[in-house]
Amino acid sequence: MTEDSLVAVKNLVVKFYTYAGVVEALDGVNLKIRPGEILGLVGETGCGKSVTSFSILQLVPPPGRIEEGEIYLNVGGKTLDIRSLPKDAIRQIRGKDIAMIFQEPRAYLNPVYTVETQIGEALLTHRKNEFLQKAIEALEKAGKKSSFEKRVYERMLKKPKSLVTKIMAKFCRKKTLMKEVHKEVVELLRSVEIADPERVAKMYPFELSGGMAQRAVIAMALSCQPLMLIADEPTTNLDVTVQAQILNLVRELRKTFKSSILYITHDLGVIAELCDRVAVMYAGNVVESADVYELFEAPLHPYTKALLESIPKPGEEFKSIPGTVPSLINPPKGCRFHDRCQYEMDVCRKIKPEFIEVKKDHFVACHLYGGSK
Amino acid sequence: MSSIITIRNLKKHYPIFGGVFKRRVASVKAVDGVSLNIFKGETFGLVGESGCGKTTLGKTILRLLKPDAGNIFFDVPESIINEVIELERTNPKSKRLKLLRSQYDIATFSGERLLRLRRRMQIVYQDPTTSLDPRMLVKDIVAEPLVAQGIAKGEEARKLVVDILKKVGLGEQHLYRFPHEFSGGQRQRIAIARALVCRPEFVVLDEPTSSVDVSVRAQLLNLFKDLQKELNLTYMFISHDLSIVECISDRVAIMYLGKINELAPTYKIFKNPMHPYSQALIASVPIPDPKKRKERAPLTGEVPSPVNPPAGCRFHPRCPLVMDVCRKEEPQLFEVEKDHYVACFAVAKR
Amino acid sequence: MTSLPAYIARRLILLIFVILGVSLLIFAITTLIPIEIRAMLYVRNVQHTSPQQLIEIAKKRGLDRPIHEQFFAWLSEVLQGNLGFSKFSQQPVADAILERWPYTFEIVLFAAPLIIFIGIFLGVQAAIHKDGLIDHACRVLSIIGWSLPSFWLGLLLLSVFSGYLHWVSPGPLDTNLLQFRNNPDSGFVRHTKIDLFDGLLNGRPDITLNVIQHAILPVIVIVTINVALLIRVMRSSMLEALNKPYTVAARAKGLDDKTVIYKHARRNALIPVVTLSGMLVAGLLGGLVITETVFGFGGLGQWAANAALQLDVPAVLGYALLSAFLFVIANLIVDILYAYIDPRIRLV
Amino acid sequence: MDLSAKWKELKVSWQPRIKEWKFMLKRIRESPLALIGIAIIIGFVIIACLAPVLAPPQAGWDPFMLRPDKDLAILTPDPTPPTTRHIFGTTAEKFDIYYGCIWGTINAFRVGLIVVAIALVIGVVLGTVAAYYGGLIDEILMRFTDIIIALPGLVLAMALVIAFPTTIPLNITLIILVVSAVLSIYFAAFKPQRKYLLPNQIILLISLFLYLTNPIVIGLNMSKLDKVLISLAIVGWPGYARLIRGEVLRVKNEDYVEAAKASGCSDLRIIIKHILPNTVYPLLIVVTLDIGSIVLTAAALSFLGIGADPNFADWGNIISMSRTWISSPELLVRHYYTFLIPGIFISLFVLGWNLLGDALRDILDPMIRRR
Repeated sequence: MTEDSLVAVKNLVVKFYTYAGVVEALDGVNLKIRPGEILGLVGETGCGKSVTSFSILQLVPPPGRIEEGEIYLNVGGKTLDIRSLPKDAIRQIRGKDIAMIFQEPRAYLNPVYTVETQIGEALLTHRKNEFLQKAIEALEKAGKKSSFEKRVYERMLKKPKSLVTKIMAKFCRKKTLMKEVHKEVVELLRSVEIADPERVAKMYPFELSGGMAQRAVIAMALSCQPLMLIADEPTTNLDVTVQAQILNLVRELRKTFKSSILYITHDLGVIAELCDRVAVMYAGNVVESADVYELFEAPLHPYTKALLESIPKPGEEFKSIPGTVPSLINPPKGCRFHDRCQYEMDVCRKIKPEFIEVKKDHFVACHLYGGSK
Repeated sequence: MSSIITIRNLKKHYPIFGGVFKRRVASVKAVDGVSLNIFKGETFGLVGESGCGKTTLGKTILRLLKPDAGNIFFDVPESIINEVIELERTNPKSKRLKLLRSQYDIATFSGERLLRLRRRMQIVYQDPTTSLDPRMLVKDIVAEPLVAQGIAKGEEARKLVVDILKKVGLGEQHLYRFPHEFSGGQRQRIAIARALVCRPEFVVLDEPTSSVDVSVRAQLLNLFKDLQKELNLTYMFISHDLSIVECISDRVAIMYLGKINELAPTYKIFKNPMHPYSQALIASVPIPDPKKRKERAPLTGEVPSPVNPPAGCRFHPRCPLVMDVCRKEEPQLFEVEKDHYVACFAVAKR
Repeated sequence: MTSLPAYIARRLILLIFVILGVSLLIFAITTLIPIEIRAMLYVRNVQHTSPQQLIEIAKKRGLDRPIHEQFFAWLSEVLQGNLGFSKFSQQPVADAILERWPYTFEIVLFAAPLIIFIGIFLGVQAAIHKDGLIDHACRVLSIIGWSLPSFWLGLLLLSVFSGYLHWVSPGPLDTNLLQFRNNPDSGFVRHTKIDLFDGLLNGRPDITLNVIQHAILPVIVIVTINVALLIRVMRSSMLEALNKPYTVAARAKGLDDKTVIYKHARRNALIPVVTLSGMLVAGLLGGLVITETVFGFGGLGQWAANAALQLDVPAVLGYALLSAFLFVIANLIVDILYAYIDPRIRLV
Repeated sequence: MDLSAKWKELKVSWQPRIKEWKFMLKRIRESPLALIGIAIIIGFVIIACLAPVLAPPQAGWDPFMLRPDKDLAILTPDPTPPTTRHIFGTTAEKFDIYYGCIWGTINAFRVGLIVVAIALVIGVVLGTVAAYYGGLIDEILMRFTDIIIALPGLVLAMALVIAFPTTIPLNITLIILVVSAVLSIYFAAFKPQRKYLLPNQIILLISLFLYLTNPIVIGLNMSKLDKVLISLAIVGWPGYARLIRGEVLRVKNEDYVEAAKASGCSDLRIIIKHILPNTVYPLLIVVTLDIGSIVLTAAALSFLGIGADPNFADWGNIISMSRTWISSPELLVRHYYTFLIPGIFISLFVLGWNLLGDALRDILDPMIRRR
């Protein structure tokens, strides 16, 4: 299962230890993202979509904890088990192999630094040597062959860990390096279709509109050409017209950057517009995953069916799912959807259905399709 | 059909203070000259992107905000409305106009008279977590309008409360609980019960479903429809979600930067949007069917600030059909076909 | 929609207003005192003056005039730089203040930076190690420090270190050094009037060291009592910043913990702490009244306490005016720092 | 409605609130610091209650007035170290320190609670009015608090204590005049029914006439302790006014307040029913912390010799007697008992409130509450 995928999540269990009780946020989530595809992760508020994405980067906020499960990343022919990696190695993955964009871009940008500083930071974290090289070349071209600046850069390339280098770096103004970074930042901003990149680079987050800020965050995420981009409801708080712009941009960028995208949303419309495959989540489980055409055409899981039916259609009666989303402190036993399900059977109340492949590439967790084996 | 709400040229500007002495330096023109009427018993959809002033418009009609200019008539005979409009045009300083306005125009009301109006028009807010007082029990929350307006109290109020709670799908067992003990959908039902307990005729629904989940949303929408039939309500349904508005409203107005761009019966506006903004807006809505996937050129740019809206037609900097006249003059709403109003020079030229 | 100069201008206007208000308030308070008592200030030998004479003196001095006339008379004097005459210290108020501020300054010079640095450092550490050992230790110690009466802590330290261990004598300097400094023949020039610096300028580092030695105990008292609040505020504001989405975004970029904590979270967390530090430093003056009294430091606080006990109206007025003025200055500095830290103020 | 039904209704309607409090108590029980704080406070309450038993006052004397032990007075002018007769020793004036510490506990509670109560009432009323109506009222009030806050609290309290005359002339006609003037503005501007306006106007005119011709003035005698209480309240209220103002401004913009307006609630009802209950938690925290810090300031005033009367049973007073030995620390060491024990009393008292307040801050934090 892991061979053809870029990222594979297996049986992930995450719990939040709050004062009110233990929230069983993820209850054995299975997910895989293939290279180059857009996987839509759809579900209602609190179903664990975001927690899943934060788990992949090991960024589950306290009081949350990953209890069980494996997360594999296939990179450069190697398979990495993210959960067992040391902290430093995970940091190398964050932003470089897997980058992330968020629901409220302005809140996810630090209010006291300019756009340029924040994008530049990502560049200098993962592509420092590349820029040092560029800066040295630029200095050589300018004829400053033996300047202090150049020597500092060379030391930073060769002995980045030595104390002397660090002290020298502190005292050097690193003008050329910053100029190189600035060039790249402007280039990145231009690639996300920001009209006036030079000006925007110097702006603070609060000066940007929502759409502009989201573009800046996308530029930041793409700065190291990640293998995978996690997009956590990136257009939810944007207006429809701006959402359409961002969706177009994401489509374009996929063509140029060839990253896979894990696109998290609660909007089935966006899923239908953008994604190749869909995974549906309910109350901490992935209940169904399939090709987008197949899922919309022939959904198998009762929840998916009900969800698709609850999309309002003009001239028709509104169809709703009875009951409410269960609390994840003491969630229902067995299948978590059973008390709202019209096909509820005895077994559903007792045993949690397995997530199995019913047709080719179509997975369901439901006792109706033999999930109890 | 007679209208229950008629507003004429309504304006609401929020001041911005600045400078050394905190003087008014500018204003956010949230609602800037809106005229419309809402018919008895209909659901009037108000659509627009964030910051276009749709919520402000709703709250100003309810007089939760004081308008800066314009008239608001609530259940006033048409002859009087016409007389006021005529007088305002011909003789704006006449005593008769003053008298009529102080008697009928709720834009001028205050104090006791406004209070009496409160039981006839109500509002349901977007987010029930913030619109229900966290330190009050459900019974007190729902009974509040009754007690505050002296309609009923004690046992009598309790009966009315239970009655309305049952109507919104809750029951007596929920009386002695705090709002935070409920799920989002149930909380919104409590808010609806509060709005309806004094049996209003007109209710503003301010994005009532945007804070609840898709699976619960339909339950609420059905509840709105049922209650409308049962209690003879008129709704003003404010939303940014066009797919819901399309399903629930009888007529729809599309707002952009404090102005109404297009107003028409729902089927007309969604089948045949005329204003370039309406066209772009409707085209931008993602369709939940992968087979209908299509490449489309989205609208460029973003909504300008309502502090300094563009001169002329406010949409002109983003409009694909922009002409010279759009930059200078403001287009007025006119009837293109029966009941279909558009404010656009390009449409007018056609 | 306010530009930075306009913002600062507005603050300045408000601050002038505050100073005026403070003087009016203090003046109003003094008018509560019966005029015959206020008249005692102008009498050399109180025992031999009858109440009638006192009232006459009061009338002569204009103490029975309407309050606003008295106030404006006093204000116009102040604007000319004349703060009045302090009866109990037998010198003009301005001179008395000038003579005593160096002692106060010496304490504040050590105490204020210590409070701010310790407060920020421990606050950040407590936040990073939330619910850990450091957090709990910081919390318990700071609450205890906060609960101690400053005079009691002072008396304890004084009795242990001066009375029992004889490490240091009370007062700003050892007695022999004080005599040496005050002796005009010793060749000791008081360039700055601040012994801390004068000792160095005169080539007598022993005096400077002695000053520091004498300042240690009062500084310990002040830091112990004031640092708690700063730690608590820094901790909670740091915790808030660490939970903000932008910190998550910084981690998601692959930054290391140090950069996330010190570059991204701390800078934002400092914003409320800057305000508090300004208030604390300005408010130190109040704390110094007690501490200086206990340690016999002879600074402004001790002087003001004695003036208050002797009902010396011009002196108390002058002191109140000075502290309000310092408060205002501290506020202004805070505003400018604010603008430096937070671009939202600088650019809006 | 018969009584039992009413009682049942009352019980049912309070049940959810009791559930909330139980949740809070559970959180307090889980916090060791809060428990220690509560234990200390309860300890002091017990001492205060049992004061007549622990340190029986002599018949015919005000129990709060310290009495010199006449048997010792002749022997030496110095304080007496602890003996079986005076277990904490005596001060130089031969006041029994044990007796002062026990009865000082009552005084500490009195100072803390009364000052906080006065400051709180003033602060809540003015802060709420300022924030709710905004505009000029707000501006004036906030500038006034600016002025008071610009002065170090202790300095201002010192100035006030000294300046307050022993007898305050209270001009009753002026008070009636001001109150009726304020009320008439309120009736004219905010109240929909104006039926109270006329009688109020008549009172206003009568009091104005009396004020100009024949004002009624009564002298209010104040003890030194009263002066301290009033001064501390004057110093303290702006803090509360600001806190309340901030809270009210926050709550005022909540949707539920607007919803209450839409329901037809009057301003007064909105303030009392919706705004104030939602500002209670932050207030509770600050009040708890302030009881401690006010006792500290009062003790500091006593230490400087401008607090309660010198023979009043007050912790700060007893310590203030050791001010004489400051310049000769050897004497301080010899007479350590005169300040050590009362100081422990003060510190523990303040520590109790601070521990409780600090724990409450965590417990009542809206971020963690209920989630």
